[in-house]
Amino acid sequence: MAADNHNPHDHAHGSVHGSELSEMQLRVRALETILTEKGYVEPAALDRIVENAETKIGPHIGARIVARAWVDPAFKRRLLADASEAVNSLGYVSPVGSHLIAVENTPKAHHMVVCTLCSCYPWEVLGLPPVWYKSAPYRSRAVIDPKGVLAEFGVTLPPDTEIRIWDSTAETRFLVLPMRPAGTEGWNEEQLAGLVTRDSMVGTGLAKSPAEAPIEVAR
Amino acid sequence: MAADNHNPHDHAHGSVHGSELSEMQLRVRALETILTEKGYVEPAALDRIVENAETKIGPHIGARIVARAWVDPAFKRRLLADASEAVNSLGYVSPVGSHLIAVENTPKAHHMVVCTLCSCYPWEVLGLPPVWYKSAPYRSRAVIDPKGVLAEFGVTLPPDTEIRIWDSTAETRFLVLPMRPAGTEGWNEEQLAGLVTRDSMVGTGLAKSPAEAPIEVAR
Amino acid sequence: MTNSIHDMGGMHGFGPVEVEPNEPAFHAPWEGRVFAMQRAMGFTRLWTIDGDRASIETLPPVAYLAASYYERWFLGLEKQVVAHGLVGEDEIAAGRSLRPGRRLNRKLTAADVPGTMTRGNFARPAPGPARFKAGDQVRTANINPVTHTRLPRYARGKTGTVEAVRGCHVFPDSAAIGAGDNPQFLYTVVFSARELWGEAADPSVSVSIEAFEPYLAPA
Amino acid sequence: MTNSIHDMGGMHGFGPVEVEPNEPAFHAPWEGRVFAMQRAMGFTRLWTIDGDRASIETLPPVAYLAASYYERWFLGLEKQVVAHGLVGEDEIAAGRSLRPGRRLNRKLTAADVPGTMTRGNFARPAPGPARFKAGDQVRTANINPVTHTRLPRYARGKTGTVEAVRGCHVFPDSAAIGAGDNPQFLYTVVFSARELWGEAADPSVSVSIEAFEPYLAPA
Repeated sequence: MAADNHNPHDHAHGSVHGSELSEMQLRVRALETILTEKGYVEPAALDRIVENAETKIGPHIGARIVARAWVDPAFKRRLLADASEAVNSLGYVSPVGSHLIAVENTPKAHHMVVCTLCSCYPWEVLGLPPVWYKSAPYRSRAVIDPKGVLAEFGVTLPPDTEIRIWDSTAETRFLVLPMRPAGTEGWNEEQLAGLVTRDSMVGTGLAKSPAEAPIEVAR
Repeated sequence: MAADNHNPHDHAHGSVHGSELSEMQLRVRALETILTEKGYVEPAALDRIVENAETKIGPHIGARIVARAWVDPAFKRRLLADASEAVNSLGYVSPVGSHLIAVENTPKAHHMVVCTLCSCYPWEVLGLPPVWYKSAPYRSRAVIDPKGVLAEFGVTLPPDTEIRIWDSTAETRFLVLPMRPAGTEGWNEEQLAGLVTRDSMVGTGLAKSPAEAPIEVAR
Repeated sequence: MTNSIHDMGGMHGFGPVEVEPNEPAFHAPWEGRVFAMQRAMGFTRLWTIDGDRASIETLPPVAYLAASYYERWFLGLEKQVVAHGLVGEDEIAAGRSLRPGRRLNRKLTAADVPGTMTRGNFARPAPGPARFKAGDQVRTANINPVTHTRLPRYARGKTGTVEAVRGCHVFPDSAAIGAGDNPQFLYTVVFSARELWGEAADPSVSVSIEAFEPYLAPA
Repeated sequence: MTNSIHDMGGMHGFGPVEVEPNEPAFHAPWEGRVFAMQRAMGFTRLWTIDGDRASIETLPPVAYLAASYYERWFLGLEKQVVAHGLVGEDEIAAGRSLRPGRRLNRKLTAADVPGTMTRGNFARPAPGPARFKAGDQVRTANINPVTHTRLPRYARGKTGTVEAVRGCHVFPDSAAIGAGDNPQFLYTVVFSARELWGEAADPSVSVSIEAFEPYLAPA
């Protein structure tokens, strides 16, 4: 359900509550029945797609890529030069297709990704997009009020930071390489991956500091 | 109710049907009660405003002005030079304020009025605006697809006609002076006024031909 | 707000213009009451017509689109009386007054109503000479304020011709935010459809807006 | 359609971005089924990803805004299967198939699913050399087609800098209307926020779009 759809005067759609849910459930079930009966889709294939989306893809993939870039300068160079090639070379993630682009956050420049026209998102490395990414507030404001959006995510950058918004208007997809947090010298890739949040790879967040890290990772 | 609001998936608002009507009725009645109890409004004044809107103003006012301009070249010149002054000089319509502007349709140029930002309309001379004038289809399309809009009103102009759209973005208000139909030589003002439609004074229509005239007017 | 859904000139997707034959002034009695309350409260001069517009423009976009015209007026009026401290949220929720009203300097009586049928005068003494004259080429500003403006998005950053100087008027961008009349010269500025919509546009179409001087620079 | 409500970059009024902690991939099982059906039907190659986008963009604006993300996908998919003659309106109404399906050249099986986790390749052989190179100043076109485009309104008629050439890609404006791949060079073009939003914009912000060559002219 989209966060942008709720107001006291909106009681159609936009909601997973009560009777609305039932209506959508019924309509979706009916369409699946029709498509199946007509031989266009195979329910087992649909099951498999859902399973893949729920269990295989997710920001853990991007987090491993980022952690590798933090510890391996040669990999980082490859990633920034051709992210598709670099990620596919890792072997341990699904092939990401040929249009992945990585952009690096630095103390001087902060990158943030949006799709104003729909909700394009690098799901191969981040999983399905969260509702906020697909919502009207984010899509409308990221390009005209990025600092306001960042503030709502709790991100305040030094005033002299250049902010760059990437509007995903084609099939190219963008992965933000967040800055490696201070105090992580000597951490291994797995430990570092625990600091890499989904939002830090979209540009609406920063990587966690060691103090914020999951207990099993922090020392 | 706005014509733009209806689609099979929209069952909130936008409608005067059934329970929606009741909800608005109740809310409006409650607000009137509050404003009255708090001494801000006087129901008798509200009654009078409604009565005025329903019975005093309307396109019959504009029609008389247009008919006068058709029979009186000096009045027409005054109307086009300063419509507020010219209309107020007639004495028989409510004072129209100081921002009325009349624009003349000719075989070479057709004028059409819209308010893309809200629904500004010269209600002193045309009455309250119709729903279509306030609707999203008209407001959105009049400025980008005026010929498409005119076609939906059944108006097709010679291809070399210049079309001019007036977007009412300030407190100036526009009255279109339609072309006098052929075959009305010798008609008096009252007869001519019967040919002047609301739409012809907004620019989404033409004045009626004698053949289309009301029976009591046509000879 | 400036770039909200109300600014729909040039948008696609709203469908055809639907005309209702023999349309009444109001489709239900509550519409007339909303109209009357809005005018009666406007008479108090506690806010301006542009304040009313801003109140409606800041409705959530889905509420704006789903609402009929008088539903929008109602929602806007409810917001205004609450925002100006005339009615409490608790009273709106209760559907009745819970405490005495504030004292108003002006309250509309039935006897005042005929006088309100004349449009208000928005002309103001000019603080100086007009910057532009008929025939001047001007370029509209690219402004995107978060507060009210009457420069529509489709006419920003465009080159047009001043057709007429309409005198000095209340400046809506100031009046809407309680910043006074701040009078500014008003111009009718004409653009070719090709300037507004690109080379594919119909060369026989032109569109004018009523533009306040701060919106304009020499072309 | 090009200027419909989906093109919301730079709009105001949608409120704050609301983030849901620990968000699941799907908020209800029907969302997963919609996602899966959409991908399974995409596998048939009866239409393109831009055809899907166009189907959603042409939903009535109020339905678009009121719907959640997967509701939109559902509504778009329902339109697509009907538009392409795969399912009858009568079958949608009945909620079951009423006649055998058409024979498809490609049908997704469970075994195919892992392969669909790689993003499709939209690169195509270049018909000639790229017109622009990194560093070139370009001006975006002012286009307002009634069919699908990926040049957002906020970035039309603006001057920016080519930052990168992304190769030659399927042109969405053609693919969406069944006019073939019509491959075009794709560029990352960067604009200052001040160019996009005016002098009041933050000078530290820039925004890029992925722009196809037909959208660009030398500045």
